[in-house]
Amino acid sequence: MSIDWIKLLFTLLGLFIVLNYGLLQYGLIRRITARIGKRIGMPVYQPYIDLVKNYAMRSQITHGVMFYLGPVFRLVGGVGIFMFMPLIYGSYYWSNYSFAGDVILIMYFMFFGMLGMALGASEGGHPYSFIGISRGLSQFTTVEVPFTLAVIAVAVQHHSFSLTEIVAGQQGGIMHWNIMTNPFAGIAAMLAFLGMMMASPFNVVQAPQEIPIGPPTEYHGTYLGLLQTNRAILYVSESILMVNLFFGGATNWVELIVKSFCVFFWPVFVGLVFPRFRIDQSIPWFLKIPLILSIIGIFMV
Amino acid sequence: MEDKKTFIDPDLTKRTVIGPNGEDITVDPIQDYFCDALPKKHEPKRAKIFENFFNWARAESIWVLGFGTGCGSIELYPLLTPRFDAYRFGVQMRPTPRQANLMIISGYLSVKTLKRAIRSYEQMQNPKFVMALGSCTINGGMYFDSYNTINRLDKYMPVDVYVAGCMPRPEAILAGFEALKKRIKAGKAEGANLYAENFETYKANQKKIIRDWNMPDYNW
Amino acid sequence: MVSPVHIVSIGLITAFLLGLGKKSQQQMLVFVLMIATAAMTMVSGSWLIGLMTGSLKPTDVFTAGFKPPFAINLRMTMDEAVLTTMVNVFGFLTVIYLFDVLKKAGKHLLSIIVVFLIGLNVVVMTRDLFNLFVFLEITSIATAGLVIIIQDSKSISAGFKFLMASSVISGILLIGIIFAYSYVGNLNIDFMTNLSMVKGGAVAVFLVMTAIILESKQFPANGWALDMYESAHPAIGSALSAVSAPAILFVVYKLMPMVPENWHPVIGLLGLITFAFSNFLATRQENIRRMLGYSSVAQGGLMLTVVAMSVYFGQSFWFIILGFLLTNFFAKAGLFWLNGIVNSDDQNKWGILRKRPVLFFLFGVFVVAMAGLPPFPTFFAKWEMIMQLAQGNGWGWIVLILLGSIFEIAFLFKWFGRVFHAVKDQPAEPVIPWFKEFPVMLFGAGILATSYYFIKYQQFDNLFVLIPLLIVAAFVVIDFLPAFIKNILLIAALTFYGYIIYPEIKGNIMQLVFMSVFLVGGILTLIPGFATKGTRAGFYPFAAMTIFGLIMLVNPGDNLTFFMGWEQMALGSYILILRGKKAERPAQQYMLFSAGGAYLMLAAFGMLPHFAGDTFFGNLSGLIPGAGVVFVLFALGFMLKTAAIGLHIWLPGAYSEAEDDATPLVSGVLINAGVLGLFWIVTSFGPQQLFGYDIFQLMGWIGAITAIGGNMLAIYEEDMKRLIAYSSVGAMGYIIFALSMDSKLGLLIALYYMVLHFIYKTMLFMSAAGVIYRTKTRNMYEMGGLIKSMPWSFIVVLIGIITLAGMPPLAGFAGKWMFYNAVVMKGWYLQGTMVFFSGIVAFLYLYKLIASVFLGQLKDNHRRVKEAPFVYLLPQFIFVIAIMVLSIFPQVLLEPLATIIPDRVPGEAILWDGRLAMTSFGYWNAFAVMTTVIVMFATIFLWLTYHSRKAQKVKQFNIVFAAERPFRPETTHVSYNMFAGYKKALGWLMTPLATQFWTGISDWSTAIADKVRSWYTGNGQTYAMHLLLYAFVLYLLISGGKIL
Amino acid sequence: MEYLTLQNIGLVTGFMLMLIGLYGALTQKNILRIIVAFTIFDAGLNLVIVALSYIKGRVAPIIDQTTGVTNLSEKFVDPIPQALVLTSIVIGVGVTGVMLTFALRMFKTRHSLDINDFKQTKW
Amino acid sequence: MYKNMFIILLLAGFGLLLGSFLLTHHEYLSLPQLPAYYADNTAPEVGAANVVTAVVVTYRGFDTLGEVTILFVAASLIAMFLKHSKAPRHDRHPRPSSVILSTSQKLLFPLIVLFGAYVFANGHLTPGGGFQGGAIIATGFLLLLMANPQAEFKHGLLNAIESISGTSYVIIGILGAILGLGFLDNRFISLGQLGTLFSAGAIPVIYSLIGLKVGAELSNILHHLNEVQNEE
Repeated sequence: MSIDWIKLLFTLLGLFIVLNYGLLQYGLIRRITARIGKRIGMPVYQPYIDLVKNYAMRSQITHGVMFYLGPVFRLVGGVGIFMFMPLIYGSYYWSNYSFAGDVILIMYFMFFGMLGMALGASEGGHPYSFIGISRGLSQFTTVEVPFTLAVIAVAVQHHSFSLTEIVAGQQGGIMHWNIMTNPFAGIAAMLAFLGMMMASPFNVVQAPQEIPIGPPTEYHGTYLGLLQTNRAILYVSESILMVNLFFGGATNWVELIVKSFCVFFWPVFVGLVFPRFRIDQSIPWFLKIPLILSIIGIFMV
Repeated sequence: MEDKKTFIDPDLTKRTVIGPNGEDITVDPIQDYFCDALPKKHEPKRAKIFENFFNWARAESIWVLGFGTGCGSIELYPLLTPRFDAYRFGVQMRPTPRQANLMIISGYLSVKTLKRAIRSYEQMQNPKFVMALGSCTINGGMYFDSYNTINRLDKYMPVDVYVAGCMPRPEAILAGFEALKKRIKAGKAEGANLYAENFETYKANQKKIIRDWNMPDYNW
Repeated sequence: MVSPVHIVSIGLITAFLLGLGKKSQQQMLVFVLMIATAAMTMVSGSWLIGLMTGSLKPTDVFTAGFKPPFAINLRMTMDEAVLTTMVNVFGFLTVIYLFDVLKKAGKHLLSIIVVFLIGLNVVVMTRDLFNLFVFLEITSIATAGLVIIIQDSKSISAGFKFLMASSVISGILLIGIIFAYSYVGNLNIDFMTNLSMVKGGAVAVFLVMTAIILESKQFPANGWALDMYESAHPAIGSALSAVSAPAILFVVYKLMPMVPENWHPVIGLLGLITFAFSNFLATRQENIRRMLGYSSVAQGGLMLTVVAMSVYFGQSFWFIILGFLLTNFFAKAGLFWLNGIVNSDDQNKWGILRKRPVLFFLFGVFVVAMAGLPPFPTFFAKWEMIMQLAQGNGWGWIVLILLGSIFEIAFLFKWFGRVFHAVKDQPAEPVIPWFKEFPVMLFGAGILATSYYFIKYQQFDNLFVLIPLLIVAAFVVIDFLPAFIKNILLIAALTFYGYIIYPEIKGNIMQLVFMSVFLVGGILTLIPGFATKGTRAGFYPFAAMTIFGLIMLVNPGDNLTFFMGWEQMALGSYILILRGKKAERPAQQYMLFSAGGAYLMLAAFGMLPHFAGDTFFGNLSGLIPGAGVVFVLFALGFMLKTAAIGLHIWLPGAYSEAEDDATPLVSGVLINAGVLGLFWIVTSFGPQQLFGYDIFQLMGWIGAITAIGGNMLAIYEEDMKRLIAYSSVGAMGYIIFALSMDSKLGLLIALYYMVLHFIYKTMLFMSAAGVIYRTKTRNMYEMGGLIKSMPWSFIVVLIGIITLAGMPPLAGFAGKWMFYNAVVMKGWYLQGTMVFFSGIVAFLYLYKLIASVFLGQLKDNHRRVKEAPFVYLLPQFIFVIAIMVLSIFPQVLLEPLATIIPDRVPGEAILWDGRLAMTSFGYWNAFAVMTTVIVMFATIFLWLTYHSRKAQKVKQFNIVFAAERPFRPETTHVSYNMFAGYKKALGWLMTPLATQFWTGISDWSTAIADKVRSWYTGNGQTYAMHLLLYAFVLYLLISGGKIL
Repeated sequence: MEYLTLQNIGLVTGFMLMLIGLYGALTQKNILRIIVAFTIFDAGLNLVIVALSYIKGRVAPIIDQTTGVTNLSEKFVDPIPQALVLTSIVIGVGVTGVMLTFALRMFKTRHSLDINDFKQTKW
Repeated sequence: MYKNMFIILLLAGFGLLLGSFLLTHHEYLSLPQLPAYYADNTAPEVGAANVVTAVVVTYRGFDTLGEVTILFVAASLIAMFLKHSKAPRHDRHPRPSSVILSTSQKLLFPLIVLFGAYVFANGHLTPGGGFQGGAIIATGFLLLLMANPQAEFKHGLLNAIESISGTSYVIIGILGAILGLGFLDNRFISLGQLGTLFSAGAIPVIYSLIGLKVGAELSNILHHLNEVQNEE
């Protein structure tokens, strides 16, 4: 297998775009959040500054090898999701490395980063890391169920696990989008998406004051920089995944960005409106409404 | 002093435990649990342009450790409200010292709190800045003769900015931020390095007033 | 040739002459008795040998020189020769065994013993009904005399009860004989065969038969016998059980020709009821002698059944009855004698035997032989019996036999386990006189020799059965060698075995795959054994037995080989588990469940010919009415081994309490036996229905629930090994689910997961073993931060859990990917989601496993812990390499595995396009994923390394702790009850229904046993009444309710 | 009246004795009485055996002047039950003796002859 | 009470079972084959005038051997059982037996023994035999014991008689097997004249031995029981 260097370049370019987009999007979201709170808020480019500052920290500490590797795992997870996902429908070069696997690969690659992060944070030995991780994992188990069911529903509908195929099946107008053709699965997936984003009301994992931001309590400097980079990429990637699955994909960058921004705004919006759930409240919640919706969705197909 | 008794922390005394194979294992908590390295001075980047850029980034992204020491901490909360909105200036609150750059000593510092403040300060990473609020941190203020509060903060840690007042209003704190930013951008805010360079002095000062010094010399 | 009648004359002369002896000559008298019994043995033995070699012909001895029916005649054929030899050999050994007792007792006791033997000899040989009665009476009175060797109040009252009972029985017998005489006009059994045809003659037959059946101590009219067993000297108990009972049963056999054909099943059923109930009651018994009594009675019942159905069994009759008879003879006698040696009825006192390895080994042999496990004769006899019964659709019978057998196993292994662990507080070196040890050893040798002949008789494929068994035997013999030599030898033996077996199975990929799993697994799991010091007595024979049992499963020539392998593996692994320090109860549970599963399979094997042709792996296709039941029985049997939910409660205990380095073998390797079985039945049966319901549906749900249940239970475990064990339950649920999809992809998943689970679970267990070896604890909350001292183990666990979780890029993802495709193709969304959910839930316990142990705070007492020994790490890294290879090139494994799946199975297979795997749904390129991930990882890692090159290494307490500092590692490490929130939310799923269910069953059976056994009031009068009642009820049964 | 033969009378008496004996053995609490009951049972049994040998109008099977030596099979009653009853009686004696001995020893151990007092072994 | 009722019912059922025999059984009109054979062939084959004796000692001699063994084992058991009770002997002085008893005992004892001997020696001729004779001898000993409960026997003699007679019995049986046609065959000694004392081959010998043995055994039993009583 010869390496397609041009494709690699395009992929890296896409990664760069997504990174910037992710940072800006985060800034914008923060800004919008501030405006909702009648504040002016930070500049849109603030995430860049934070990133630079974190990479520019002079001293660092390390708790051990796994602590060191945690952010690496995390970022590989984030970048991996991006790499294995087709971005623009119909474009060979913007389909990234999606030839390596289908949506199942993407779903499971999410765990990669999570696990690495969990292990890295644990090596720090901070009890709050443990607590945060145990909460995060607990919640995650139930978030994934409706999401997976929704994915399966979509896959069954299009008779494929391939994202390209799924997007292809949604072409031809808004009424062909899966959110319209299979609204139950779509809604279930969108609800699960809330949990995946770990935004309020499902952000008890990081509960900033109770267990100072949970898992990454000990992370700082470059580590934190990596995590921030990852966040930018991962959130956008997940949004793109949702776009591909339920919102007809995108045929060009503008469409992609608009759609993914809209999708990403959904958890932000919910997070601004609802207060935080405890872990033992969120788990049954996910196993009730989204699960039922997704089961209906799967049998609708 | 006649009543200078050494405080013995039961958690930090040497102890012997029995290992899995029945062998005796002596544990010296200070040695075994804590890193005993001393802080090092971190030189700025040689290339001025990088250093300036980084200093700009540091100045524009000030992450404040959410640690209220005295009555001044009540003045910190308004900073986050729509009225003062410190976010505009790139100021954010962080719950963990690892990620924070700026420590705000918000008012009087009792000896007990000083110990915690030192620990938190040492756990912050270089570069790190200290902003001290109110007269209490400058000269003791109304607690100048208290048996239990310190009078001058910069005997114990390098302070970048003092914000005077009792207490300073949020506007004053915002002004303090601006002053700090200027210092940082000018490359003058090298408190961390200062602390490392004069570590013995600081430590001696700290230990003089904190009698139950039950921690390593430097808290990594 | 010496006439058989001289057995009697020699004995009688001795008995009478003993009366002349003086007190001072007692020791000489004992020797006289010894010589006399030896002479009797020689007479009967020479007949046995003569008849066997054919140099002698079966003979009738005419007393007084008249032909029957005019005079009493004795017969000597093969049957009588066997039985009289048994009686006389036993008599001889009893005299030796009782040497010290007899030396002190008077000459009268000597006379009684010899008269007892004569009585039994004549009972066996005589062909005259009344003569039979006379000698039965002799035996009875002699028995009463023997019971009171120990003249305590217990034995005296037991003797009196026995006399009362035997008076009633002999009354019934005599009436019957007289009636018989009055109907046919003679007393010779051979001339009476038409008795039941004569009008009214049936009553006579009935009375005679009833008396004999009562004499053979059938439940529930056998309280007197039990009391006797309990109170008599063990040597006498053994005589009652080992020779008296067979003699009586032989009488039944002699009388069977008189009995109308339609009574046979009734009598047979009586025996079976005895078998089932006596064993049932024995489970409740604490007193060893009484327990042995129950067991003897039960064996008697079983033999009665066989004898009663001798016509039915036809040619197999001899095989079956000999199997039971000889085992009961050797083993029961041996156990009673051991009881005498231990000299206590308290199980805990039996720990003395642990000080004498040979005796303890024999004890184990006896117990196992009694329990009907291979390679002992009972096993084969039981198999044959079930097969024969199944041929005639005797399902009710089979149920009774299997129930009885499971109860038998319950109490025998409870006892064995107790003794195994009752080492403490025993005198250092028990004094056991040679004359007590000698008979036991002789009988031990006897049962082993018998087993050898039984196995030879079966004509197995030697490569698969005999050679392994000989290897096992060799390891028994060399058990005194140091552990590492034995380890080398066993590894060498396994390797060599693999070498010679390879050409045999080369062509069959399925066999190759399973064989390599079992052999390679066996070898690799043995490697950590090098770290053990000392001789490690008793480990290697059973490790070998387990591994070879597994190997027998792979290439069975016939059903019996498979079943034998299955039982052998169960036995071997039972011992391996039992060796754990606190493993007594878990091992008992394991044995019970194993046996339960095995018996279900046994029943299924019996049914097999009715539906599916003779062999197990026949390829059926299409729906066969009724085959569903067979399938379900098999599936249950195998699912017991794979611990499907509800049947899983044995697993955590067994796996966690086994010796740490034996656990990988017992779990990672052994559990695949169940998968093998399930795979076989799924492929060979195909979809079948039970009551019109698709079994695969059902199995799928079971699999899904198992997967979720196992993983859920694992989350809350604090014990490292239990956690991994529960994880096995989950993984097995996954496999069951995959199998039940019955599609090409599904079966492929199952096989792939089987291999993968074997790799990572063995690896994890070994790693755990290494950690436990160093830290000496299994509780995860007592560990923490071990990554610093055990980095290699950490890497292994990390790779293990990534594989387990199915995360790309490692090999586990292949399973997940195929799983989604298969589920979607099959359309089992709900079940699929449950399995998927379980997979996610796995993250929780995996995280707990790795984080609690290796990450977090290092505990004080583990500060000096070293890395696990090299011999632990070596196999682990071999597995790691295997996982890595599979991760990059999954087709190496997947393509051959796919060829195993028969074409019958519906569904599409994976298409391979170079390194790209495709189905109609999705695609996946492991190589590309792996490369991409490695490149990404390397890039980012270098980037980080560049940035953090100056990072200061800090220690465990250098954490931000809300401006405080941690106090103790113990209070800083979050591990105990880590998923409390999850418990709060989903804890209700964890209601231990299965445990409650099985505990309920156990409680109920205990309660019922208590109620039932209160039938034995201890009052001789009541016992006598039982006899009459039994006779009367039996009469009602046989006459169909008509009293007249 | 046809059933009222000597043999039947013997048989019925024997049966009755047996039943009485059994009743005694099953209901009496005193061990000695139980033993006595068993001897009654034995007696009944023996009576049955002897009764069976009876053939109306024949003589005891002893050859003497009155019987002559020929055609004996038409003159004698059945000799076999008589032989059997001898054995049976002797056995009865033996068993009774043994039981009595047991009773003696049992009395010594507990100073009681109540059968209910000898339930050390049960269940 | 209910228990008794139950037992009565049970026994009633059992009685009915036995009663069924009455219904199906008919009195013989002629002897069946086997007893007829005995009746006809005893005289020529065995040479005993008493057919029952012939059946007991020869045709069913093996049973008789068993009988002897039963008595033997019972006696052994009693001996073993009672000898073991080593309770301290109370020095009890029971009331001396009456004059009539002690006097008549002295008179009758030899006569009884003699009568017993007569009975067993003529077992092949008259209604009698070893067991009967032995029992009669034992009554003599019973009388002895009743008259003098404190009497000390010499066990040795009784034991010797018992052992030797028993052994001889078996040896005669073996001789029958060696010299005659089978074990316990009486015909290795000439049958003699029917109806005389020395007829019927070995039967009188055997019966005498049995008589001696039974007498000795029963006496032994009585004596053992008596000893125990003395201990009380």
